[in-house]
Parts: sequence; C-alpha cells; structure tokens
Amino acid sequence: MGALRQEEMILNVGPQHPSTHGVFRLVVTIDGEQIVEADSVVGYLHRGTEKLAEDLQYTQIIPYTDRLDYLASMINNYALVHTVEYAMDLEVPARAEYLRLIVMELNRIGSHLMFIGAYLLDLGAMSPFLYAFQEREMIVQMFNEICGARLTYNYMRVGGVKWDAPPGWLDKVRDFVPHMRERFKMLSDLVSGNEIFLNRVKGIGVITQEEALNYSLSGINLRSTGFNFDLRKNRPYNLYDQFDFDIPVGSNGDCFDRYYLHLREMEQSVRIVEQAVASIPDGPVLGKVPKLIRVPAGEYYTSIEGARGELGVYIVSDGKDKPYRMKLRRPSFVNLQILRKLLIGQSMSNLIAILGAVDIVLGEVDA
Amino acid sequence: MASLWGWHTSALTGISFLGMIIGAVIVLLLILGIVSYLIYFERKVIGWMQGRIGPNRVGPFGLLQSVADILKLLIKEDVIPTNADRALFLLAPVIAFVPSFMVLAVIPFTATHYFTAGLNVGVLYYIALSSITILGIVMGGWASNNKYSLLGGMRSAAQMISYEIPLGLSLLGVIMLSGSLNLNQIVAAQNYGHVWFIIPQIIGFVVFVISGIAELNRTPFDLPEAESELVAGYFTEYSGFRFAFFMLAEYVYVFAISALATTMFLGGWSGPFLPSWLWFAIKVSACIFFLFWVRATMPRIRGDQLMGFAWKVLIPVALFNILLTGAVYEIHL
Amino acid sequence: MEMTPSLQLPKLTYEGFSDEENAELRRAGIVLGTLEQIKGWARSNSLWPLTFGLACCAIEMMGAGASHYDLDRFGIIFRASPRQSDVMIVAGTVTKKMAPLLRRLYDQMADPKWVVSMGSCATAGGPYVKSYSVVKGVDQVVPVDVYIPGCPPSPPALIYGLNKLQEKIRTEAAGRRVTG
Amino acid sequence: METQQDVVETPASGTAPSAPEGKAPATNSAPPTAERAPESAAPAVPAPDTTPPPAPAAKPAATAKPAAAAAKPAKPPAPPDPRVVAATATAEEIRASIAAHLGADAVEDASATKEIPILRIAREKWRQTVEFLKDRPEHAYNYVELFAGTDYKDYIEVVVYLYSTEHGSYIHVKTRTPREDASLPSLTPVFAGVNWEEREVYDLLGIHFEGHPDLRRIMMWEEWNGHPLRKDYSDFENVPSREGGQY
Repeated sequence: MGALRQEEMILNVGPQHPSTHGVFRLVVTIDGEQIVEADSVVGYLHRGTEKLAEDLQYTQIIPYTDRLDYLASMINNYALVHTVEYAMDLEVPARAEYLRLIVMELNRIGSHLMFIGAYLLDLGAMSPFLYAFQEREMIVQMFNEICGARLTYNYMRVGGVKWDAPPGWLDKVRDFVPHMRERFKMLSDLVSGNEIFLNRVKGIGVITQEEALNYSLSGINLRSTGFNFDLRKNRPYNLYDQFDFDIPVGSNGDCFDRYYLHLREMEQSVRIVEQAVASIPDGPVLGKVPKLIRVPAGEYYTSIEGARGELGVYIVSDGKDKPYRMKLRRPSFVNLQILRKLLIGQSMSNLIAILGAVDIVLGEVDA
Repeated sequence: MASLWGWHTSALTGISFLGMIIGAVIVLLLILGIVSYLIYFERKVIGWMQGRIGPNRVGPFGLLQSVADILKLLIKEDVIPTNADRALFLLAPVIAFVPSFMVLAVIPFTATHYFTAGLNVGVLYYIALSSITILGIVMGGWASNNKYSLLGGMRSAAQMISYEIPLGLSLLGVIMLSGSLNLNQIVAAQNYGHVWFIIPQIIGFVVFVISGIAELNRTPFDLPEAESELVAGYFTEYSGFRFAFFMLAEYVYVFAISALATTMFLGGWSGPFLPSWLWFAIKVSACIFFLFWVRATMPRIRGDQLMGFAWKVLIPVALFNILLTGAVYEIHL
Repeated sequence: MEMTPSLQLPKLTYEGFSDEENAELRRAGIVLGTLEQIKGWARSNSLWPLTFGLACCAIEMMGAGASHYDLDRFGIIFRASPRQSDVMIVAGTVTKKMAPLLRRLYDQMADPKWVVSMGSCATAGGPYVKSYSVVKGVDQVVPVDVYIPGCPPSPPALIYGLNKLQEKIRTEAAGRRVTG
Repeated sequence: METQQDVVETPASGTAPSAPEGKAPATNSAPPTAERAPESAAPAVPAPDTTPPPAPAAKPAATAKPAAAAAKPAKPPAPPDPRVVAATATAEEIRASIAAHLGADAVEDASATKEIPILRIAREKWRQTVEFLKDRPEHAYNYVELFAGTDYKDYIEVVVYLYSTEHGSYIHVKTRTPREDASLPSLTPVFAGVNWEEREVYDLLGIHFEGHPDLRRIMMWEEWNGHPLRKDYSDFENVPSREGGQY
C-alpha cells in the first residue's frame, strides 16, 4: 500500500447545531467515521442562577427554577419549594398537594413528549415531532389556564400553590386522560416497530448498571440499565405513596430502552393523574405561611424525581430570608458526563442517536 | 416538429435547429414551473400529513410561495467562503444542475414525442447522465472547505455509486421484456402487450423504487444532507442562487425519476379516454406523491446499514429478478 | 398597511426630499421603485430563520413551527445552515461565552439578513440582567430589527413579531423609513 | 416491541431499597411546633458546624426570630428532635467505624440535620474516607447524590451526599479547605460522576482538586478571571481578559 498519510479529523458539533438541542458543543476527533475522542464543552448557557439566588428571597427564586429545565418547569418549582418546606417543616394543604401532583405529572408527560418528538427528529423522522407537539400543546394550554404562562409557570409557592384550578379545569384534565391513552398507541405505532428505527437504536450506547451508578446517573438513564430507582417510590414525597403506579424498568441500557421507557413512563403518569383527579379534595390551596419566608439556619438537601432524573436542591441558610448558598443538583448535568464514554469507539452516525437518548436540557446542564 | 426528435435521421437545417432551441427552452420553462409547484406540493402534502396547513399566505392558497422563495434566492448575496476552492465552488452547482435537465430529453411526455429525443440508448443515457450530478455534489462538498460539506459529499458519492448498480439492474428486466433501450419503444411495448411492466416486473419495480429514492437522497436515504447530523450536508456553505441550483437539481430529479418510473413500469403516457399528456401527468404525480409520503413517514437509515442494504439485499434481488425474467421469457416463448 | 405592490402602483416618499423633488424622483424612479418592491415582496414572503435556539424561548419557537401554529403558512421554514437563512431569531439568553459565536454566525449569513430578538433575555438580559455571565441584550452584539417581549413570548407573539418584520421589509423596500 | 414486554415493574417495596425513615413528604412530617428551637440550640447539633455563620452578627439573627418560630415563643426548653438524636447516633457509629480503620483524626466532627447524619472529614483524609465509605460492605455508599461547595468567610466547604443503594441510607460528608490556595484531593478516581461537579466547583469557587484527570473551567472560558460563587467576587474587580471572549 505504501505510506498512505492518515490523520484524524477534529469535528466541532455545535454550539449551533440542529441536534445538540441548544448550545452544547461536542468536539469529536474522528478517524474516518470512527470517533476516537469526544470532549463536551458546556457553559454556553451558564446564567449564574446559583449566584443570583443568593440575592433573592425564596419566593423570588421560584421563577428562576422555571428556566432551568424549561421543559418541566413545574417539577423544578416543586424541587425548590419542597426543600424550603422540608427545612421549615411546613404543612401543605391537601388540595395544594393534589394540584401540585397533577401539574407535575402532566408536565412530565409534556416533557417526555418533547423528548420523543425531538429524538425522532434527530433520527430523521419529521412527523412524530409534530404529532408529539399536538398533545404537548394541549398540556401547555391547560397550564396556561391554571397559571397564566405557557412555559415558565411560577405556579408553586412555599406552602401551596398560587392559584386554585379555574372552574372546569379538572374536567379538562379528566377528559385529557382517555385522549392521551389513545394517542399512546398512535405514538408508539409511529416508529416503535419501524425496522430502520430499531436498527438505529437497538444495542447502541449501552450503559451497564455499575457504570450508571458510578457516573451518578439518575432517572431514565439509570432505570434503562435495569436498576429500579425512582424517588417517587424509593423516597416518596408529595402524595406519591398514596397512588398506584409502576416504575417501568429497562433491561439492556441501550438507546432503545431509553426511548421506550419515556413512552412507558408517560402511561404511568397518566395513571397517576387519573387517580389524583378522581380523589382531589376541596379546601385551601395555600397553607399558613409567614409573609417573609425565613429558613432556619442549617443545611438542607432534598431531591425529587424530575423528568430527567434526580433533581435536588441544597440550601445553606443562615436564618435570613435569602439563602446563603443554593446549589442545584441538575440531573442533565450529571447524566451528560457519561457521553464521552458512550461515544468513543462508535461511528459518527451513532453520535446523534446516543446524544439524543441521554436527554439533556441545556438550561439545566449549564444552570 | 418531427425534426426535433428526428435530428439524427434527417439533415440539420437552420429551421430544425431553431426548432430544437425553442423546444429546449419550452421544456426548460415548463420544468421550472413544474418544479416550483412540486416544492409547493411537497410542503402542502407533508403539512397535511402532519396536521398542519402548509403555505397559504403568499398569493391565493399560497400558490406564489415557491415563486417568492426562488426569487428571493436569486437576489440573495452569493457568499463564497474565503478558503473555498473558488473555481470548483462556482462550477459545482452547474455540474449538478445541467445533467438533471439533460436527462429529461429522453422522457416521452406525450404520444406525439414533440420534445422527446428518440435515443436508441435512452435508458443508458439517463443512467449515465444522472451519475454526473454526483460529481457536482462531491465537488461542491470538497470545494466548500467545510467538514460537514465534505462528509456530506463523501457520503453522497458512496451512496450513489452503490445504488446506481441496483437501479440499473432493476431496469434490465424491463429492457429484456421490451427488447429495446429506447424509452419510446418501451412505452409502445407496454401499449401493444396491454400490460404495464409493473406486473411482470414487480420485483424489479420494488428494487427500482428503493434505489431510486436513494439516488434522490431523499428520506430515508437522505444521509448526504441529513439536517440533524450534517447541518445541511454538501451544500452547507452555499447560499443564494447557487443553493437554489442544488435545490432545483434535486427536485428536477424527483420529477425525472418519477417520469422514468412511469415510462418504464407504468405504461408511460398510455391510457384510455384522457389525452396522453394528462395520463402522464397523473402517473407522475402519483409517483411524486409516494415519494413525499415516504418522506413524511420514515426515519433516516444509518450509513453502514445503507451500504449493507444495497450490496447484500438489493443487488442479489435485482440479479435474481433478471434470472427469473430470462427463465420465464424463455419458457413462455 | 396594505402592500400588494404587484397590483397597485405605490406612492413613494423618499427620505429627506421636498414634495416636488419627491414627485420628480417618483417619475424617474418608478420602475426601479417597483423592482425594489417586488424584491421586498419576495424577501418578506420567504423568511427562512436560522435554527438558533438558545434557551427556553427555543421551545416556544419550535412550538410556533409545530402543527398548532405552523409557521410554514407564512413561508417560514427553518434552515440549519446560516448561509441559507435570512433571519436569525435569537431565542433565549445570550451569555458572554456564546456572544462571539453568535456574532460569527451572524457574519456567516448572506445579505440581506435580519435579526429578531425573541424574549426579554435576548432583548435586555431579562431576569438574568444582574448575572455575571449574561450579555445584557443581543443588540450589543448584532443589530436587531424586531424585539419581541415576553418571557418567553408565546407563539402568537412570535408570529406577530415576524409579521412585523415582513411589514418592515416591505415598507423599507417602498423607500419609507420605519420608525418607532 | 415484544422483547420489551418483560420490563420489570416493581411495586413500591419490592426490590427497591427501603426509604430512609423520616424522609417523608412535608405533609407527613410532624407539625412545625417545637422542632425548630433544638435545631440551633440542642447540643446534638452544634450550630457552628452545620451552619457556620457568615458573619459574627449573623448568628444572633439566626436564632433570634425566624418568622415561623415567632409564633411559638413560649416554649423555651423544647425536647430534642428524635430524628436528630437518631441521626447523630448513626453519625457517631460511622465515625467510630472510620476511626477504627483510618485513624481517629479522619473525622473531625459528627452531627446531624433532621434525619441525616453529617460527618466532617479532615482535608488530608478526604479521599480515603469517601473511598472507605464506598467500599466497606457495611456502609456501601455507592451513589453520589449531591456535590456542592460553599464559600464561607474563612474557609470553603465541600459537601457530598452519599446514598447507599444497598442499605437505602444516606449520609452527608463534608470537608474544608482554606480560601487561599484552596485545594482538596479529587474524588473523581472514586466516583466518575463527580468529574464535572469538581470542575464546576473549580470554576466557580476556585478549589484545586489534586488528582483530577481533566481540571479545566467548565462554565466560563479559560481566560475568565475570578470565581463568581465566592462571596467577595465582584464584576468590576474581575474583568475578564479580552483574549478569549470579546466581552
């Protein structure tokens, strides 16, 4: 053959690239079509939320949590108020907890729909994205009715929620449940059995259980490896221990499992919503909360099951009305670390399939 | 007008040469019109399939949408990147675009063959010319001095070379049945036999459709311009009317391959009651609709699977089809 | 304002000229003026935005492109390559780390090009105006044509903003200046 | 599709590790009567450790009048929170276990917040102790939940919340480093998942992690000046150099 000069090529994927879902940059070194090194560069959306929070009262921080994981803002809201309530040992009225649970699970459905749409768009299927957005739009409009915002809700307060559900809203949710059940079948019929799709995601990007734990993965990334860990069951918060639902768990830890678990998890969320709407009590939606919220001095950490994994808030308080330090445990940020390990040795065309399945939201990665 | 397609049998005169020029210009304008409404049709059809409306604001029912798009692209700045290979960069869209029009010369649009060159090697001519476009694409990808473009161009070359073979092989069955490479005579053969070649050549047709979509770089084989992977593939760096040339070439090929499928497998312009051009238009539209339908439905295939599919599945199947056709032909006659 | 230049003869007013001069210019430049308007018509009806989602607003931008709102009605389709796009919708917070790249993408776009600043973060820093890492408004980096308020603006707001941009393109093509 | 039908669906208390007691939703916990007072007053929770006051003046403010506590001012000698007592006992147990293997000076302090045991580890023994907690089967804290750093006036503290997927228990360990030339042993060799977290703390708080495989700034670019999460950070004093970013 003689001396054929070969060299590796460095390819910058992002920060403006259609499939990085935002401003995420991936510097991959490729040898032909094979990836030999992958370096993730994040921080293009670093907005300094943690620093800003040190100058804000607890109620004022809630809108900032909306903008972290902007696909599941309700869950982010809850993560913060839950920690404050835990630190203050506040009691929340039952109706408020029910409303929180309903909006959180609806938001989980909306977020997962977005994942499915965007993931399939990455894989080249255009239509599922638009189909997924139709249902997401319904959820968003329900949120719009209950709190007046489509994306950044700022709905929860320490000790309850800001507004009670408007008249007829719960009926809408009730009607949404059977509608969503029908759409599940369609959503999974769209591509789940498609030979091309299966070939692209089966056995790709396999994570083992030990790796997953070592990399502190959480959420669907962890459950796809077969490890059953969902904070809604393992460390119940809100009212999750009163409802009947299952935690779908994968077996192979590959991209298909991660895709499929999103579908399955939505079904469980619909179940929870159905039960909650059926049994929601009447009553106030905001508990007895001091006007100025002061968290007693100390360090508190609680975590909940966000749409992308364990979402935790760590507050160091010196007893004032503002946190001395607030740290957010962002699941996307932690989950994304495993990307390098998954990519090395893969071919270029698998890059998109693997990156998409890790399911990141850049607002959360960069905070 | 007969002089237009009979140029190789009769002497070339000034009048016949003028006729040829006029005929070519008419076809060109016609195709431009068809292509711009093809794009409109695609956006509408895919929009409806996705529960959307599609363009409806520009002109009545959005009919002027493609006109606005093309006009805008023509008057947009034509960026030539500093580090690009200037000459090749400028040449590439032309090389990609010209063959796409040239292949239309052999397609019999109507029963009268006004604008059709009665080439005796029509099928070969089509396949040979359509391969030239690959050169333009690879050139454009390389000359852009952009890694995404390069990857797109390379993928395109690999894909097209692989799929040329099953495409050609799938047509062999038709040629064996009709006994001619002349597209006019292939249509005539389907007329006399009263059976479209899609029926005896169903295997060949399936192979043809799959490799035809791959030739067009359309979903699910749109790897060279995979938006989510390669930004815009080989024409990432092209803007303005050079980009428009690539786009037009792509859609002209959509029309051309549908016309070829109609001619080879669906009886061409033949059909009862309606005029022949209308029959041709209906059949071509059906083929084009199928292509758009596939685009709205399928995810993208992966590169290595794409190649494996061409070499391990399509080529053996096409060869088997030839063998079968030969055997049946021998026994039957 | 109705702008159907191909159907009606426009009445142009050139900036900085008296009425008589305007009449003179109009008589001389009527062909040119109409050509400009046709260009403006084509450009305004074929706005291809760059997919440039930065943060939360990107989701609403995608929502505007999805079935319920369908930007394709207006001939707006998203392009991934800056070379082929006409308008950059800056949807989200621009950080100091991202700003040079944003400028580079803007420079890569072919003329004529426009910028829409979507949401309060892109307009003026929004809720992150006190942050150490956020650019206080994308107009410090690139010239902005249309600002859309909201955090994030809803898809109808985005569509309204894009319609305003179309109107602006047509108005400018007709020789008038767009003012506040 | 069919292959996925065998997905395991575990009921609440199946293979899942039992939830740590007391980490219940706020509605289920005891009413907020007298628990707050011992938080800062009971000897079980040494206030200077769990909540080092940022300024000397802040301490009186902390104990004086949290608005909620003001509602119950008439019960000064409240009994200590049973959760804190239990957690402190657990913390002491673990401390003894660590002391037996790594020396008595490894753990500087053992306390608790609510139901969570807190251990403060000596800076030099930081990695060994975490490794010990991970590897010993009786502890088996194999999952990092939180990694955070906090800047106090005279030191920087790094906290790690460890969870044991086997025992279902979790623990809060921390260590301190001086603000000048802040450095700590890196935990990345023990837990791969803290790689980026340590980079973030390095970027925003300026702690140098020894033994980290790839210690670079993660949120800001390399030419950025200063560490924003430090309390004395100022936008005006820490103007970034103009080489990397233009702004």
